[in-house]
Amino acid sequence: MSEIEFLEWVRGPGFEIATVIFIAGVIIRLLEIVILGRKENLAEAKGSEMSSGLRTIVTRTIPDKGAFKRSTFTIVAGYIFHIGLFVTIFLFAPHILLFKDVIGLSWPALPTPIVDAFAVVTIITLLAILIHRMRDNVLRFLSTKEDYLVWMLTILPLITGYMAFHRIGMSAPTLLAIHILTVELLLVAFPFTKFMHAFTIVLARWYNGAISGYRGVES
Amino acid sequence: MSESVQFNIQVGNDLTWNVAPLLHEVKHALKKLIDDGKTSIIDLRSIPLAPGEEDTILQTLGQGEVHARLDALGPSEIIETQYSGVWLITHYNADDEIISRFIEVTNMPDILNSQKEDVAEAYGRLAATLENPELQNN
Amino acid sequence: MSATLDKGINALKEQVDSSVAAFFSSCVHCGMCADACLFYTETGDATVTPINKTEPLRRIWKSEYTLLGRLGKIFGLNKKVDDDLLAEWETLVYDNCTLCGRCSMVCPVGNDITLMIRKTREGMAKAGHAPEGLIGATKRSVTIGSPMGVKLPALQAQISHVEKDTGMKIPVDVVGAEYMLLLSSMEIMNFPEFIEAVAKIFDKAGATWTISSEAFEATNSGIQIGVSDIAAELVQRVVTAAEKLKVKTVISPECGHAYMAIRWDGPNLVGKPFTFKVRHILEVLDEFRQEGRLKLSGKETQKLTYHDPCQISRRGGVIDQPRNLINMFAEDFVEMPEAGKMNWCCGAGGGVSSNERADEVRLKVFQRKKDQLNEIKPDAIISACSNCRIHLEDGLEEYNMDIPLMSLTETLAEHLADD
Amino acid sequence: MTDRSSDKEKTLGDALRSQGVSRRSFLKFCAATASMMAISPAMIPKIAEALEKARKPSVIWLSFQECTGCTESLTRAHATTIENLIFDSISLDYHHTLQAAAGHAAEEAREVAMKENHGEYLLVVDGSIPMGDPGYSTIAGISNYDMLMEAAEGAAAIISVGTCATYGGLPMAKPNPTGAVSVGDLIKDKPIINVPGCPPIPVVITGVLTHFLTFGAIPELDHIGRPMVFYGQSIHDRCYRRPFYDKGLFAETFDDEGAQKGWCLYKLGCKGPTTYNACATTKWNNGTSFPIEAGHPCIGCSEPRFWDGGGFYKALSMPTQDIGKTAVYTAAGAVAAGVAIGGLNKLTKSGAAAAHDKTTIDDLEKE
Repeated sequence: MSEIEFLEWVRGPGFEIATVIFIAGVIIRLLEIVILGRKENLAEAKGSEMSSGLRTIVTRTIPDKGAFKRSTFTIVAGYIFHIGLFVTIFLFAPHILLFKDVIGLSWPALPTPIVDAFAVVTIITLLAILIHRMRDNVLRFLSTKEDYLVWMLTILPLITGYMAFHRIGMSAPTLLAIHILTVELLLVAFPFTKFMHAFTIVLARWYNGAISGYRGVES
Repeated sequence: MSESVQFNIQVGNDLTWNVAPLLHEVKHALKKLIDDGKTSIIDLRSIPLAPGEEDTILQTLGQGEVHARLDALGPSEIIETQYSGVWLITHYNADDEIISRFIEVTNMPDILNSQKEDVAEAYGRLAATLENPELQNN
Repeated sequence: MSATLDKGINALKEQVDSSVAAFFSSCVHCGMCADACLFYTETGDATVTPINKTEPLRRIWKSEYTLLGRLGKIFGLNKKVDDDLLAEWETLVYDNCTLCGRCSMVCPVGNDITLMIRKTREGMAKAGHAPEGLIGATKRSVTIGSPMGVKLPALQAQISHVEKDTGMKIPVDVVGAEYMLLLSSMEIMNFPEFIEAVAKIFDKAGATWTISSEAFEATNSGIQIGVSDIAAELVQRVVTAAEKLKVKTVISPECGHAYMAIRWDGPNLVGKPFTFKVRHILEVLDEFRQEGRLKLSGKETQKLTYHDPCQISRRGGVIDQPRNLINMFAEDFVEMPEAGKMNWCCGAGGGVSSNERADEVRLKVFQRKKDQLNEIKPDAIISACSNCRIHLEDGLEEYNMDIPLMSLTETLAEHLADD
Repeated sequence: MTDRSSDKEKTLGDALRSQGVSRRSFLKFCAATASMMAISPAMIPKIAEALEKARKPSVIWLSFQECTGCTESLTRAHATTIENLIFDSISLDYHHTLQAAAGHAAEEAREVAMKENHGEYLLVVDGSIPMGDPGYSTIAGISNYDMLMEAAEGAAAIISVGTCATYGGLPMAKPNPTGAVSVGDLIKDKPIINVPGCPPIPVVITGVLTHFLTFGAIPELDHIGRPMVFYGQSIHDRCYRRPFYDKGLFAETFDDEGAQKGWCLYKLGCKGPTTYNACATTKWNNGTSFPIEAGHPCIGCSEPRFWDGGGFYKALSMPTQDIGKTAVYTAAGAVAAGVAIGGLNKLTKSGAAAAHDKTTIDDLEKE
């Protein structure tokens, strides 16, 4: 297979396969969670599940002061790389074209050098996060193969994307094809790994907020 | 090929940022010519230039004292820029289209010299001409 | 009959619902729950990381309720839940967790980890992996009526002491009283002043109340050990008594988990809404305050602080009421760092205090409270949970600190205006 | 193309001199050649020396499934004096589009040239070879495959001209009705120089010939057989609009402000980033311009399968297939599957509830 054929494959059948697995996986995973349902709470309510649930979806984004002090690195690094991922994935002009093509929606892009800077910062942050994960007592203990796999699948598209943009090391079609392939690997792994938190975080925060809100507790 | 040099000028802004580095290279080449007598050639076609950038280079170099024109498989234009030792050589084809353009840093571009082979051939031709009986008769 | 692994596994299967599934799906192993847990901050032992405590439940969720887990089950690739695992997890789930709920507050993806640990206990207990101390307390609760083995005659003896001391009649089994007061064994045995305080306050407030001779125990070991069936049985006793006495409101006393058990879990355990209201004593007192039925005189001049019992504040939502009440008599009130919904647990809740095996770690993690107290150096600590109170006294003694503990209700009673 | 037998023995230098080309003109030619082939100007004397001594090689040109665009491109190069020189320096013994002879005479000329120059002639091929049915394309009743294999056998080297010959090109585009293949697909034992492009830049064709003449060997090739001097860098790398790409300034349509200001054409589907060719420096129509300069995105014509790249106006970051429908069907199927799996979960749970065995205090310890 020539590099252009490789590129055509990842842009064509490869992307289609990955998208199908991603969409099907995410929908099935969400349904298998939601359909389980919860028992109706029979205790006399002190607050609203819905409003507290919705509020918590937003408020949980801001860390508690004390928690911030104790988990500073995790929170700061987490913020940086999530924002970095958001910018590089959703605000880079070529990516917006992809979304436009697939879902029909389009929005303004950030200037390329800014996205480029975000990519560098994000890559560095993710490397720091890996080192932290391997050195921190709790994280080393908690980490499973999946955690390292997910880390890898997160940083690879960034690195390959950076290389493809700057055309480092290999021919341009190969770099681009590898970049797209790494994203497809991410998409395939997404529904079956902790990547799912991108979707289930809404459910989880809602449930937490609802459980607390019902009791009149701020969460 | 009028009095002033005509360049293939297109409107545009400097985009590749290759102009300044190239002119610096010319400066270094000139220094080499002074110090070691070493000549240099820069092929302007080998450097990516945006529309208009080549023009900027040529305007910076300007026009000096020498302006020669060849007629060899189409015209060629050889000018010494306002900086002595920096020559601009433009080859055209028979249709007056530019086929190559060089900046040469030298005391005298080789192509202006009469070539040994051509001189030898010229000698033969002149000799043959002089053997022409009509000439001898005069 | 016996506890078996199968029963435990089945119980874990029963415990998974959409919230649990969403929580497990969302965990990114960020480790922030460890930093929120005093068992980790005070021991540095990574295994006590809250989310790790839920591992048995996670395995069941994964293999029974997820797409990949179902496939893994077919090919036998899933991690098993067996007696070895449960035995290993027993100390994590029971000794090293007070169900204080701090982890649920900091989890960035919003996991109610405490709920998950509570649910994990259901499986642990049914598989026979609950601590001996808790099993004993649970047995006593069911057979005797109190985890500490307090029987009705003991209560009656305390009541007659109080009646003698105060000259007031303590209402027992009064049909049609507005309030029915529950008591924790700890209050009956160690702090009978509480009964006296309630009697005085309710008298001044002009509220009718009663104690049921059939269901006076507020604590619920079934909740702590994590057996809903038993917890339901214990709740049902209260429900029956309350319905029999036709009271409007059942009052949960100064005890953390009792409030959780009767107020929030109760109706769900017995499977139907209560016909009466359930309020914490502090809620009732604050209502009295609002209605002007609570008049005090004199102030406490010493520097006071309030220890938030986890199940009442963070998990129960009773945060402002104690402060409103304290402000009625305190001149110098200081909050502990992170007071209120983020307050640090004393280290003895969630059944830890009934589990002798956890005594050492319970006192070790008290350092967290000790540090907090050292920061504000109060002259006395007010609390609204006798379990917290006992443990705070224990801990302070352990660390050679001399700070007296006060019950909020009792202190209020002391300051009642004579009018 | 005339006077074949007498020309053969002469070197290129002799031939030029006999045509009255001065040494100065020859030097100019060498300088232009060096510039064209992107060879350092310092090499000009070496080129002059080599070309002096070069002998006219015999060239056989075979055209298969093609559109004659490649030959058109080449004859454009023919118009100028300098490039004429290169063609004067070869002996084009067979090119059925260009040669005057036809029918049996033409085929005879080919066979003679093949016999006389066995092992030395250059074989130039444009067009792809149909493998589905030989009848799709024949010359004088000979299938393209047979003619190629026969001609390749005695060739010193093969130059595949145009994307059809190099990578299959348009005939091989989906669904490839003729079963078209490239020269390289069929011939593995000869050096093949791929000069792709639809059509290839004329000076690239002549440049490759010149290189062969000058150095008597094939130039350095990239991993898909293309001469590095022309195909070593992508259009994107040499594009004067590159700084706009780097800044993120794109034309969104063909007539918007960005298009007028000459911004990057990436969003309009430019394949410059993945296309390796010399257009951006060599340019077309004797150095006038190239597609991007004219405001049109690169279509990637010098790359394999460029026809099947999902559309010329589809940006590189877009999937080549329209997956909208697939996505909708997938989602619908997944909802059904999700509901089914959710139902299974419900069953598991109700099964567990049914298996619930009321726990009493006697069940708290193992026996």
